[in-house]
Amino acid sequence: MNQLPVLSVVVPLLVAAGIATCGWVLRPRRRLLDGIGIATCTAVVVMLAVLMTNVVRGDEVYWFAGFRPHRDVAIGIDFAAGSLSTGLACLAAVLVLSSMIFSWRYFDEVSTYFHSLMLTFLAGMVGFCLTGDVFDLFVWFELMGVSAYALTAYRPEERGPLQGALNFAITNSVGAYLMLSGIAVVYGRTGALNMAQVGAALSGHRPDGLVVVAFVLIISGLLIKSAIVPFQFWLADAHAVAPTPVCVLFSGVMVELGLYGIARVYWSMFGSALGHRPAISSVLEVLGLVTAIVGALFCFRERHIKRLLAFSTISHSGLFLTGIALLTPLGLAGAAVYVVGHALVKAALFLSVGIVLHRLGSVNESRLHGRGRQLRVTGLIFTLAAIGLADMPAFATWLGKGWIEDSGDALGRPWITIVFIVASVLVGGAVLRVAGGVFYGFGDPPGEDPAMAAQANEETGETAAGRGHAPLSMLVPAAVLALGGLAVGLIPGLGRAVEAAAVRFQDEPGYNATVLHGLHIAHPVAITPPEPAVITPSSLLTGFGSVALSIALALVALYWRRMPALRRLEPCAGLAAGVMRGLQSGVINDYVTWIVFGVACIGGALALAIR
Amino acid sequence: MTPRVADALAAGHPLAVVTPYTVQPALMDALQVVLLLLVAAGATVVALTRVPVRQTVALSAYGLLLAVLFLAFQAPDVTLSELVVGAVALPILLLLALTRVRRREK
Amino acid sequence: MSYLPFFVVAWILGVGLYGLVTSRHLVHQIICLIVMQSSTYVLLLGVGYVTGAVAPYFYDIPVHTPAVDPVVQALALTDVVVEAAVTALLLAFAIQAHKRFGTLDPHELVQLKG
Amino acid sequence: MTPALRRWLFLLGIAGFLAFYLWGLTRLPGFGRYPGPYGFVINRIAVGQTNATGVVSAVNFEYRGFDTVGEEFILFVAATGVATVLRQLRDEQEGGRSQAAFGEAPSGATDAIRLASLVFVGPVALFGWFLASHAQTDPSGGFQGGVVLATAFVLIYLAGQVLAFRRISPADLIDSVGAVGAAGFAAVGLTAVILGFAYLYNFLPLGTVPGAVSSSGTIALISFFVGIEVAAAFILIVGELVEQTLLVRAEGRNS
Repeated sequence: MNQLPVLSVVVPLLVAAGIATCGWVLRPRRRLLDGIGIATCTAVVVMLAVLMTNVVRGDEVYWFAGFRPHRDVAIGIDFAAGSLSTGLACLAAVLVLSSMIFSWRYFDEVSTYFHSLMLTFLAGMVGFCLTGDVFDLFVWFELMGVSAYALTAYRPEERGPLQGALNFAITNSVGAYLMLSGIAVVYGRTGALNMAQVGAALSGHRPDGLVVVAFVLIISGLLIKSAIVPFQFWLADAHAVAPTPVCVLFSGVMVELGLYGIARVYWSMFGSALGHRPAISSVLEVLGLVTAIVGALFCFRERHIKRLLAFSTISHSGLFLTGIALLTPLGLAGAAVYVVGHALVKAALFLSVGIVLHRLGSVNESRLHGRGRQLRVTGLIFTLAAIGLADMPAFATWLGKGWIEDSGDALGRPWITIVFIVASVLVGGAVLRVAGGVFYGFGDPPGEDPAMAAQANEETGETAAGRGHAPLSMLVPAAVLALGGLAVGLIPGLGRAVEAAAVRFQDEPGYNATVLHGLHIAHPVAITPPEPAVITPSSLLTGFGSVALSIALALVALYWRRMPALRRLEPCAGLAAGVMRGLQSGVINDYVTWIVFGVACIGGALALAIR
Repeated sequence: MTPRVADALAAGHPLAVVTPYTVQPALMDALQVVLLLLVAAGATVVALTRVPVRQTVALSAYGLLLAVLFLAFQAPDVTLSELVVGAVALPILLLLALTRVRRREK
Repeated sequence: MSYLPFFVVAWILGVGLYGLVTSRHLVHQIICLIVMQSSTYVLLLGVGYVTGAVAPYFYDIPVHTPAVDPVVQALALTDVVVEAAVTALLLAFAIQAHKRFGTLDPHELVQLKG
Repeated sequence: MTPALRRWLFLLGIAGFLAFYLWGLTRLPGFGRYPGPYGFVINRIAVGQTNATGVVSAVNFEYRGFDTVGEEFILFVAATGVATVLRQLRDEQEGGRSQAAFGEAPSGATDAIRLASLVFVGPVALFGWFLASHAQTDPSGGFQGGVVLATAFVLIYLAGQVLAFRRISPADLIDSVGAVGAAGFAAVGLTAVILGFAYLYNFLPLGTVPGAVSSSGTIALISFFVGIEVAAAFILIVGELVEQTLLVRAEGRNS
């Protein structure tokens, strides 16, 4: 029996509890504590990497306490590790590991709480990826959530973290309860919690209200976690205030796990039961594209660098959802590679910002203008990662984005390419503007919005500012992650491997047979045949073109005060900014109102389409 | 599915098994309806009470109602949990938090 | 009767959300969240109920006696624990927020905006 | 958003949402017509497989035991989070504990309440212990038992013995005990792995008589650990909140 799936969840949990047990021993021995944390994360990365090699040829199913299905009825909980799910879990472990290394010299004071919470967070994420049981999914979703709320408020001596944590906790709890309601509804029909068994029980009947409602409720909880418009508000509040090493995890993988959850429940429980693929595809695609544009616009006008990166995560979350929404193997494969590439470069960006905060004591773009010149290495890393985030060819981000666009073109949806270019130009322009302004002092400092400055100025407390130099334990993880984003894109044969994994993921009958009957599926079949994952001249062209446009936009943003034609547009920009401020109000009541309204709209749209 | 239950349900007649816990079906129905309506009313009262201390007391009563409802749903385990958590532990936590908050306001 | 429990479930959820949205006090909002979650207990136990069946305890009754679904009860138990945990954490946040902002009105707890 | 706009948007949304939700709910089989199979299969096999007559506990600690591992850690994380958020506040404010507030009852507690509280401490603690150790037979288990056990400690506080409360439950010790409880459960599962079985496999002898306290193997053991963890987590959370209220009182006196 392969014990790796369960060990990769239980080991971090046990170590977390162990650290708390020996709190009074470990608290004065900071290096030992850090060492234990790093060693545990390394062990989890290794276990998951080994598991990856085991599951390439077929999903690995693990039944807890040895309760195998009894005449097609699952009586226990299973872990079903496939290539995509294990890969995502492994990515989460890598990011936790790099955050742990980064925080080696980062916090001035930590008690054992930080390490305990990081490890339970990791266990929650890995459990969420691997589980094959829908209620178990909810449990790990909650463990992940509760750890994340506590980590957001890790510096409770400031005001921002509390508001961020409260908004985060309340919106995500509402989402979790909607998800649980959906699980209960589907259980009332099928009497099953195992995803494969639910899928088998639901398929073959006409989709009715119950199936649609259960689907919408479950994905609503996950859409809130993945910050899709109109559920995105909490994300910027939480990211802006969480400690930087934690932001890496929020942006890099937690948000994407929500999207993974949607894909998982769709391709195991609801896919064949719901039918109506074009309608579902369109609804999710609209959500994704709107999110991409809204996130990019908010990103471009932001001056608080951590919040700027948070808004870019919202935009990217929309792009990933679009990839999944195409319901093709190539779209899913593109989204998977895009997630990996994005996680690596976004983590590098956040860690670089952490170094800036550590050295210069601010994250306000206006105040930092030109002051980053002394941080040469950090500036280099930030710029490299920023180019990666702008989807420069050869980066994994560009590969993934290109495949999603190719798949959209093949389906006759050319507008996807256009929206993708607009979103990545805006996001890339914003990040490159920061790189140029802060680290090289190009152009004029951006105008200082008083409210934004107040927020950004409060952000000082993570470390005592004005350190002489950044230690290697901070620079190395950032550099390795940024280069990793490039390296993943250069792996030969990546396209074929990931697309094969995507086909296996989308093979619903195959998954069911593997879980319920223990069959080995040698040749999985997806409903839509896979298209070739190749690099076309046109994708190279759009890649280089959008990077060039990003650079141009960044330069315009830096030098616009010297261009009279653009100065005349200032009032319009001010008006737009006012509307956006009104939407992102920071008031929890508004956020919950948007959740209710959004769920009603998504539900209504699917109800009209499927009936 | 247990064949006996399936058959009995398919045949549409109540399961006539007499146990120490058996309650007359009609009585059970009436009890459940009354409790459900009380729970719905209780939830409304809790959500609409705007003074937090009073709301906490209402929450405790609501927890008690839910516990009784779960007993009528044949879930003694959940009843016990809801009693200790919903009717006792959570109100205590809430009252402690409110004490903390109110004292500051003075 | 057949669908009354489910109407009650929807009502509790709606009332909880209404309280959450119209509230001007954080502790009030936390309590509304508790109310909202209580709808999931009623739903879980409602879908697992079997008319005329006994509770799933076979200490002094034969094993084949028809009993209600034990699984939803286990799920509801987990749910209760989650509720207690989340509420405790939220209350801690609220106390801290009160200390930092001097108020518990969500409209004034605004540090992050735009 | 203005309150009026928010209200209208919400009412529109909630009307649509409830209509949608009820559309699904009314397609359920109907109250009292649970279709199975999961629960019925469990009901039929649980007693024979585990020797536990309380099937809910069997599901919680055995069939779906891994859910409960996650659940215990959610509670563990919540207690850790509460400590993270509130302890810093305490450290920065006191710089030494406010001695003046010791030995006082919470405001409004009469002598009658104090006395009644003290009288109840013993029975409540005993009851909690009973619940935690009878998971396999009665509608009870580690969770309920743990909370009741914690309530006994809260009664000590109500009785006005803050000092005693603090002495019996020093924060560091409670931290450790709670973590041991959470780890214990996970470790019982891991022991099965080390013995070569699947995680959480019930490797202990099940006993011969269904329903006896010593029956059902690991279920009783796990329930015991859960009880410890839950009791410690609640005592920790209540303790932190109590410290907060004391602090404020001390502040009020100093100013």
